[in-house]
Amino acid sequence: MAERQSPERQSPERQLPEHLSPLEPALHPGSHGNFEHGVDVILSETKPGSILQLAAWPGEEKQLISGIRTVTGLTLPDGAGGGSTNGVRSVFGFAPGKFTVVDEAEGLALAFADVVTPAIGTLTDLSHGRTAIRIAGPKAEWVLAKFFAIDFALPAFPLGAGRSTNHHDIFAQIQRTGADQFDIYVFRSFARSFWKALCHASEEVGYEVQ
Amino acid sequence: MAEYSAFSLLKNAFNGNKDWKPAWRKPDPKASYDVIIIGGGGHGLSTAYYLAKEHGITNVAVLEKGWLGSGNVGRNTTAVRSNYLLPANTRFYEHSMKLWENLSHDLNYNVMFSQRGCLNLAHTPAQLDDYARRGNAMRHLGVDAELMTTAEIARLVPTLDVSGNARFPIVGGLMQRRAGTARHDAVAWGYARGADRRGVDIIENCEVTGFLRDGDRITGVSTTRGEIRARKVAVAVAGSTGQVMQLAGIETMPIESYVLQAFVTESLKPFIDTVLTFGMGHFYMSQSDKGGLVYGGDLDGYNSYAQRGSLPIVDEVMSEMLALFPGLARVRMLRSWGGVCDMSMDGSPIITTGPLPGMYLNCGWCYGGFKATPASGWCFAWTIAKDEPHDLNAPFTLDRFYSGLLIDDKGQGATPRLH
Amino acid sequence: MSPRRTETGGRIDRLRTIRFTFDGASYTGHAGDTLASALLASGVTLFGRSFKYHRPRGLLTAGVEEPNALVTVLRGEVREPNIPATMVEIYDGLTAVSQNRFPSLAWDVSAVNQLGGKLLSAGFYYKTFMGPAIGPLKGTRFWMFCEHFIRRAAGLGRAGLAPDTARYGRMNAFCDVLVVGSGPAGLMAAKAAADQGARVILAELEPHFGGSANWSGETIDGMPAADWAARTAGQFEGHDNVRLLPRTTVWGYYDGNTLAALERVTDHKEIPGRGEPRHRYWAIRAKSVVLATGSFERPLVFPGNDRPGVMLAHAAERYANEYGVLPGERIALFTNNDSAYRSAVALKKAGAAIVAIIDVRPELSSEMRKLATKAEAEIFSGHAVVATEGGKALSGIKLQRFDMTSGALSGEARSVHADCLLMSGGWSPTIHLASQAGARAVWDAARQAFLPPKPTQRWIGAGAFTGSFSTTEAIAEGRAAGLSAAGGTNTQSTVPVVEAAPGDPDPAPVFEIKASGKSFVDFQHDVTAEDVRLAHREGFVSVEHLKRYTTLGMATDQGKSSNIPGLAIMAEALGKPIPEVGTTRFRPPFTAVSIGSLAAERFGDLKPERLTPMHDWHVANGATMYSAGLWYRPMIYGLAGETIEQAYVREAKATRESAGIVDVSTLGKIAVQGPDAAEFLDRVYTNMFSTLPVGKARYGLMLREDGIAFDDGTTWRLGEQDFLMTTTTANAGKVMQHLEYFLDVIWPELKVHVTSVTDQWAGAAIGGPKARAILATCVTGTAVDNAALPFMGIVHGKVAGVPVMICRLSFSGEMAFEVYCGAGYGTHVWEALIDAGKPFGLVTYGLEALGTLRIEKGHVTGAEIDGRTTARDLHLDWMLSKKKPFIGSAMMDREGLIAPDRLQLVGLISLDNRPPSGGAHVVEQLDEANPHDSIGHITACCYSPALGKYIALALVKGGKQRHGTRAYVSDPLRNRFGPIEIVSNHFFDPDGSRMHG
Amino acid sequence: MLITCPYCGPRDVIEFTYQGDGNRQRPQPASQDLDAWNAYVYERLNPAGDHNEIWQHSGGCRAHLKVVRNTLTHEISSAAFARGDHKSGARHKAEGKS
Repeated sequence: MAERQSPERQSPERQLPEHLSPLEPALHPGSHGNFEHGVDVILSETKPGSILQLAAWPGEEKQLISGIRTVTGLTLPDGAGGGSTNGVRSVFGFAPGKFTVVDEAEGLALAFADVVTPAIGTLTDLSHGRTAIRIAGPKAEWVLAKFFAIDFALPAFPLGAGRSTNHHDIFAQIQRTGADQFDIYVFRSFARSFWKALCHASEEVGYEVQ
Repeated sequence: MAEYSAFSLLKNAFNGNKDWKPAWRKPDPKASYDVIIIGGGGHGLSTAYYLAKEHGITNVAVLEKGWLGSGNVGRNTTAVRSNYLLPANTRFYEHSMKLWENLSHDLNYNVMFSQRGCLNLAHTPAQLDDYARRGNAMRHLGVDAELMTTAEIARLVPTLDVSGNARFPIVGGLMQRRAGTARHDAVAWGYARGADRRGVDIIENCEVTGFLRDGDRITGVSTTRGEIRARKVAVAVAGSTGQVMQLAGIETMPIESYVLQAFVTESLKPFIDTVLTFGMGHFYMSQSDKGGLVYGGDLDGYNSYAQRGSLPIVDEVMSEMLALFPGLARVRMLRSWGGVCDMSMDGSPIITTGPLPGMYLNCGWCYGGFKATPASGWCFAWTIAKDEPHDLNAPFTLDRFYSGLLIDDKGQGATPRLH
Repeated sequence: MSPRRTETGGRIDRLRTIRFTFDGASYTGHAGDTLASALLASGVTLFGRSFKYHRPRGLLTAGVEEPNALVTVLRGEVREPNIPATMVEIYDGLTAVSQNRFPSLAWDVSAVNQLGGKLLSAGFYYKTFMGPAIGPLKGTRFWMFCEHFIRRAAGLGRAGLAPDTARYGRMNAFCDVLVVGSGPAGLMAAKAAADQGARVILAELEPHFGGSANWSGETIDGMPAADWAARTAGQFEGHDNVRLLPRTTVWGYYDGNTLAALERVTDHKEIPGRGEPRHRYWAIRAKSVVLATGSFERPLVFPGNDRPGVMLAHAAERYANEYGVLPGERIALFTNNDSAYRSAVALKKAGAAIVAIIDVRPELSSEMRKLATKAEAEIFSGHAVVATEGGKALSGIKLQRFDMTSGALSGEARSVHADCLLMSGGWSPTIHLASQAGARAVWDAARQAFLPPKPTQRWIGAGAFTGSFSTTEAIAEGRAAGLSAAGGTNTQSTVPVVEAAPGDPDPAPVFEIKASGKSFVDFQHDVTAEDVRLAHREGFVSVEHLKRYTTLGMATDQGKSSNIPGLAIMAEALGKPIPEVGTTRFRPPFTAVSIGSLAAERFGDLKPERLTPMHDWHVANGATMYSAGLWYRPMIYGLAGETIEQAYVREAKATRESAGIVDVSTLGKIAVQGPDAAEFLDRVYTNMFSTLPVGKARYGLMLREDGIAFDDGTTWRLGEQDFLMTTTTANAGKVMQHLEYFLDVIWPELKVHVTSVTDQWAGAAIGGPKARAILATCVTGTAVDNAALPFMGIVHGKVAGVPVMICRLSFSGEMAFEVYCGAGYGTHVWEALIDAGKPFGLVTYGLEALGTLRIEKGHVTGAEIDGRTTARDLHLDWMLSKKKPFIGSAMMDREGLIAPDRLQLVGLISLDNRPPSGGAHVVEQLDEANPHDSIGHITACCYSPALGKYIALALVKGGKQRHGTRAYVSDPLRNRFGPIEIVSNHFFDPDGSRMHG
Repeated sequence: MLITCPYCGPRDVIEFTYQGDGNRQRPQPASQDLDAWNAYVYERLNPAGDHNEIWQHSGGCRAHLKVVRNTLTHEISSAAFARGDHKSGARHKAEGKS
C-alpha cells in the first residue's frame, strides 16, 4: 500500500475545513473478522483532494489525453479503460472519451481550467461527490468478486486500468492501483452503506481498517 | 358425459377408475365454423365456453398450436384479484371476480378458487395513502377493500417480519378479502370440458399459418391441419399476438412480449394463507394447496419469446422474499419457469372488434391475464356475438393509444417493461 | 460394530466416530458418512413417509435424486426442511428429524389414506369438493372448508420462523473452461484443459471428486479407480489456473454461458468459521463448459416397488464401496440391463449373500453369466418381480416367468427370501443443464434414454452424460472435451487404461411389470402406473398434461428417477413410441437451491441506505428519519411530547413567522455542459432556457414523449455553456437516463455532456421573512440584498470560510434561498447557518413541514405528477412554450389529454375542521353506507398554520370549474366522511408577494 | 445474458437498461404528423427472432448500444455504440455469439 505522502498544497483554499468523510462513524481502525488466520485485505479511505471527470467531444479525445499528460504527468495507455497512477495522481478512462483524474491535493480543477477548453470538452468537479475506498491484499480480488460481475484477474484487469460497473444500486468506478490493490470510487451518499457491505464481505478473510 | 361429483368419484373408485372418459374430445377440424378462436389458452377456451353458454353459438372451434393450456394459463402464479386503481380496470376485474366466485359450479369442475385474500404491504405512510387511494377507488365501485394495520397484518401472517428494524418496515397494507388463488391448469381444463360439453371443437396441435381473406375481410385460417373457414375469426394468443397479427399483414402492434419468471419452493406445511405483495419491489407470494410457496417478481426487462428467464431477476426476487420472511433462507427454490407476457403500452388489455373485418382481437394482458380469464372470455364472447363491445370492455380499444384515452394504472407511459 | 457396517472398505474414517441424533434417538457414524449411510449402517430401514398415502419408505438412492428419505436438519431454532438424507454429511451434534408423519415415523395415522387409494386417484380433487350450488355453502365456501384440511395434510417439512443467523455469499467467477462433474470424464476434461493453461473451474456436487470412480470398483492405470481419482484431483491443488469446488452443484445454465452453482460451504461443519458463509452462490461466466454430469439409474415399476429395502442397484454398490455399509444380508437384484451384475459382484465381495438375479431378458451373455457365478447368485432370466413382502422392511419377493415382448406373466409365483431388493431399469443421462441451455433432448432407442441435444450454447459433453456409459469411453471423451474446450488440438498426456467389468450399455425396453398391487412411478408423490393410465383415459396424454394432472415429476426430486418410466407407461397406453409423447424441458434449478444463497449478501441488507451529507447531524439533533426511496430524510425534528402534527405545524409556522431551514441535498442535480447545452434544454423542457441569463435560475417542466408531465425543477445557468439542473428526488435517475438517451440516440449531433452531481453538493434551503437577514450575517464575499440577489438570481460567496453558491428560489412561498456547497463541507455550512439563525428564531424543518408549506402554496410533487396528469391538469400550461417544439409537444394535445372531465388539480378546505387523509376520495353526494361516484381523490393534505384549517390538494374531475363549490371527502377505508370546499390550489399568498419580497 | 459493450467488453445484463425497440423512427421535432408520432411512441414490430434494440450500459460506461438480439434464443449477434462517433473509444468487438 502506497505511503500517504504529504503533497505540496498548491490549493488556494488551504484555510478550508477538512472534508467530512461519509464513512466516519462506520470506520473502525483495527483488525476484524477472521483475522486470527492472518489479515488478507486492508481497507482504507484515501480521501483524495481532487476527483475530476474530464470528457472530450468526439474527435477531441487525443487533445484531452495530451492535456491530461501536461497537467498530471501521467500517460494514458491506448484503449478503453486504460489508465495509470503514480501513487499521488491517477487517471483512467471509464467511458468513451471520458476520464477520471484523481489527485491527493485539492485544486486540480483549477490546473485544468485552461487545458480543457470548450472546444475540447468539459470538466466536472466531483471531489465531494465521490468517495474513494482502497482495498489491498491477497484476497482483494476475492472480496471484490462478491460485489461486481467483472473479471478482476490481472490479465483481464491490468495495472492502472479502470472499470465502470455496479453492485445493484451502487455505481462504482474501480481502478487497479497495484497488483493486489484497487481504488473504488462510489457516490458519496452510498459510501457508508457500501463500506459496511465491504467490511461484512471481508470478515471471511480477515481484514484490517486503516 | 358424466357429471363430476363425490358420488361419481366413489362409483368409479369401485370400478377401478376404468370408466372415466376424456375430459374433452379430440375432434378433427371441420371445413368451416361460425367462429374460430385462435389460441387454446384460458382466454380462448373461456371465450368458446361463453359463446356457447351465453350466446348459443356452438359451431365453434378453438385452435391450439401445442397442447391445451400450454401458455400462460399453465404458467402463472394463480392469483385472482380485482384491486385496480382506474375504474375501467376495476369494473372489468370485478366482473371477473364475480364469475370466479361461481366458476366451479358453473363448469362442474373444481377450479379450487379459494378466497384467501390479497394483501399489498405498504412501507411508508405515503405508500399507504397511495394504497388508500386505490382501496377507496375500489370501494366507490362496490368492490371490497380495507386497510390493515401492522398489528393486524402480524396476526394474519405471523411468519412476516413486522419488526420496525427492517430496511423497509411494514406500516400497513391494503387487503382485498375476496381475492385469492385458483388452480391454474384446472381453469383451462374446466373451460375446455365445459365448452366441449356444449359442442365446441377443441383442436390441439393445430397451428395457424395464415389467414384466408376475401379482400380485406378475414374468412378463415390456414393451419397445419388444413384450411378452416369461419364467419368470424377471434385472436386470443397473448404473447404471440404480434406473430399472429403479422400473418394477417398487420406489421406492428402496441404490444411487446416479455418473459415473466415464476418460482416454487419445495412443499412445506402451511406457512402463509393469503396472497401477499411487497411494496418496495415486485415480489409477490402465495402458498399452493400442495404446500409449495409460489412466487415471482419483476419482468425480465427485454423482449423475449424464450420462456426462459435471466439470473438477475432470480436473485432480486429471492432477496425481496427474505426481506419479508427472513425465516425462509433455508427453504429451497425447487423450480423456476417463464411465461411470455403480452405487455401493452399502458398496461391494460385490448378486447375489441377488428382491426380487420371479420376479425376480433383479445390481447395486452401483461402479467395479469389469469385473473381476467372469466371476464375476458365473457366480454370477448359478447363482442364476437354482437359485433360490438360490452360496456365493460368498451374502454379496451386498440385506438385509445392514438386518442390518448389511456388506461395507465401504473402511470409509466409507453414503456411496457415498467407496467 | 454396527449391524450393517462392513469390516473394511469405503472412504469413511473408521477411527473417527461421529455422534448425531435422528428423530431424537442417538446414533453414531464415521467421518465421511452421510446421514443415509450412517443410519443404514445402524440398521435403520424406515426413512420417511410418502406425500399422499403416507406409505413407509426407505432409501431409494444414495445421491441427489433421492425422493423418499427427506429430513429436516435443525440448528437450534433454525430449521432446514426437505433435505435428502443422502446429501447430509454427518457431524458431531447433527440433529435431524423425519417429516410428514404424525405422531411418529413408525406409526403415522395418515397412513389410513392408503385405504382410500382408489378414491384418491390422480386428479380426484377436480371432480369434487364443489359443494352445493345454493344455500349458505354456495360459491367458494365449501371448497375452502375442505381445502383447509387438505392444506394441513399436504406439505412435507415445516419452514422455520426463527430468522436464519447464517450468512450467505455470492461470488462472480470467470473462467475459460467450467467442468461440471468430476467423474472420470470430468477429471480428464479438467486435466486436459488445465494442461493447456486454461483457467479451469471443476465443480462436483459430492464432497469428494471422482464420481463413479469412488464406488465402481474398477481399476484405472493399475490402481483402484477411487485412488486414481483422488490422485488426479490432488494434482490440481496448487495450480493457480484450476479452482476446485467440491460440494458444489451447478444448478442453472443461463444465457451467455452464465452458470449458477451452489457451494455448500459449512453444512458439514459443526461450527462454521468466522464470517464464513453457509452457502456460496457462484455465478460463473465460462467461455466454454464441459458437461460431465453422468447419469441416473432408473427404477423398475412393479407392485410393491416402494417397500423399504427396495433400492437402486448402483446405490447399494455405493453404500458398500463408498461407505462400507451393506443395505442387506440377503440381496436380490431385478434388472433389465447388464449394469446390475457388476453391482451383484460388488455386494458379494462386500460380504452380502446374493440370493437371486432376476432379469427380464430371456437370453443373457456369457459375460453376465460369469459375473453372476462370481457373485454366487442364482439367475432367473426371463423372470420378473411381481410382489414384495414385509412391513416397514422387506422380507421377501415373489417372481414369475415374464415374456418381455408381450409383457405377460406366467407360471407359478415363486417366493425368495430377501431383506434387500436392488433394481436397475437402465440409465438416463443427466442432461438437465444441456436442456436448460435451450434445446430439446433426442431419444435414443438403443439406450432407451434421452440423450443431450446439439449444443445451443458453448458446451461439450463427455462420458455417461452423452450416453457413453463405460469408463473407458468417459476417459477418452473427457480428455477430448477438455482439450477442445480450452481451444487446444493436441496434448502430451497419456490416456489412462481402465480395467472394468464388461457390459452392454443398452437395456431391454422394459419399464413396468403389470401385476396386481400398487406400482409406483413417482415415489414421493405416490403416482402409480394406474394413475398414468387414468390420465390417459381422461385425455391427459401430452407429457405436460400427464405431469400436471398426476403431479408426476413435480416432487422435490423433480422426476429424476420417475420421468422416463412415466413416459414409457403413457407411450404404451397410447401405442406410440416414447419420443412422440415428448419430454419436458428441464428448468432451473437442477436441484433445489437455498433461497438464502440466492439473496446472498443482500440477506438482511436488501437495499443500500442513501445518506445526505448532514445525515448524522439530523439524527443527533432529534430528527425522525423517513425512508424516501433509498434516501433517508428528516420527517420532523420533534420536541419531547410532541405529536407529528404538532411538530410540523410548529416548524411550518416558525418558518412563515421567522425562518426555517431544510436539507434539500437529495434533489437530483445534473451538470448539463457544452456549447449546445441551452439548445438541448430548450428541447427537453416545455419552456425556454436559451434566454436565461448567466447567473439566473428558472423553473422548468419536462413532459414524456406521449405528452404526459414527467418532472419539474429549477435549472441554474452557471455559465454560458454550463447549467445545473435540479430534479425531484424520486425522479433523479429517470431524468438522467432520459437526457442521456436523447443525447446518445436521438440528437448525437448536440455537443452536450450530462453528469450526475447530486452527491457533489450539499443543499440547504433557508426560507422565511428573516431568511435574508440571517444570510446577511453569515455570508461573506457577496451581498444578498434584492439588487445583488433578485428572485431567481444566483451568487457565489462563502459561509464559515467555505465557498457556497446561493440561489434565491422558493418552494415554501417565503423569501427563500438554496445554499449549496461541496458535500464534504455540508455539515460545516449547515451548522454555521443554524448558528447564524439562532438569534432570528430559525428552526430546522423536515419533510412534513416542507409538504405543509408547499401544499399551502399549491406546488406539485410526485403525488400530482403521477404519470397520468398533463401540464394542463396541473395548471402549468403557462409553461408550454409555443415558440419551439419540445419533447411531448406533438402529442400533448391529443383528444384524451385535453378532455374537459379530466382530473385537475384543486385545493380543498375541510369544513368540519377535521383532517382528511391522502388517498381519500371526493364525491358530490355523500353515501357512507354505499360510497359511489368518486369525482377525484386527495393527493396531499395537512393542517395549514397559515390558514388555520385542514387543507388538501386533490385531483378532481373538471376541477377548475368547481372552485367555490362544496363537496365531500369520502374515505370508507378509514371511515372518514365530511364536507369540504373546492378552491384554487393556491391557498396562500397567491400573487407571490412574500417570496418576491 | 452477456452483452459485449464496445467500450467495457462483455458484461452481465444486470449492468444494462433496456431502452426498447431500436427500429422506431422519431419524427422531426417540429413534425405535426400525429400518425408518425403515434407509430413512434406506441407501435412495435415485436419480432420472434432477430430484434434491433437499444440498450444503455447504465451500470458501466453509460453509453447506449445498438444491439441485434434474437428474442427466441437471446443470442446477440452484434452490439455497437448507438452514436457513430464513438469509434475511437472502441476496444471490444462483439464476439458474434454471446
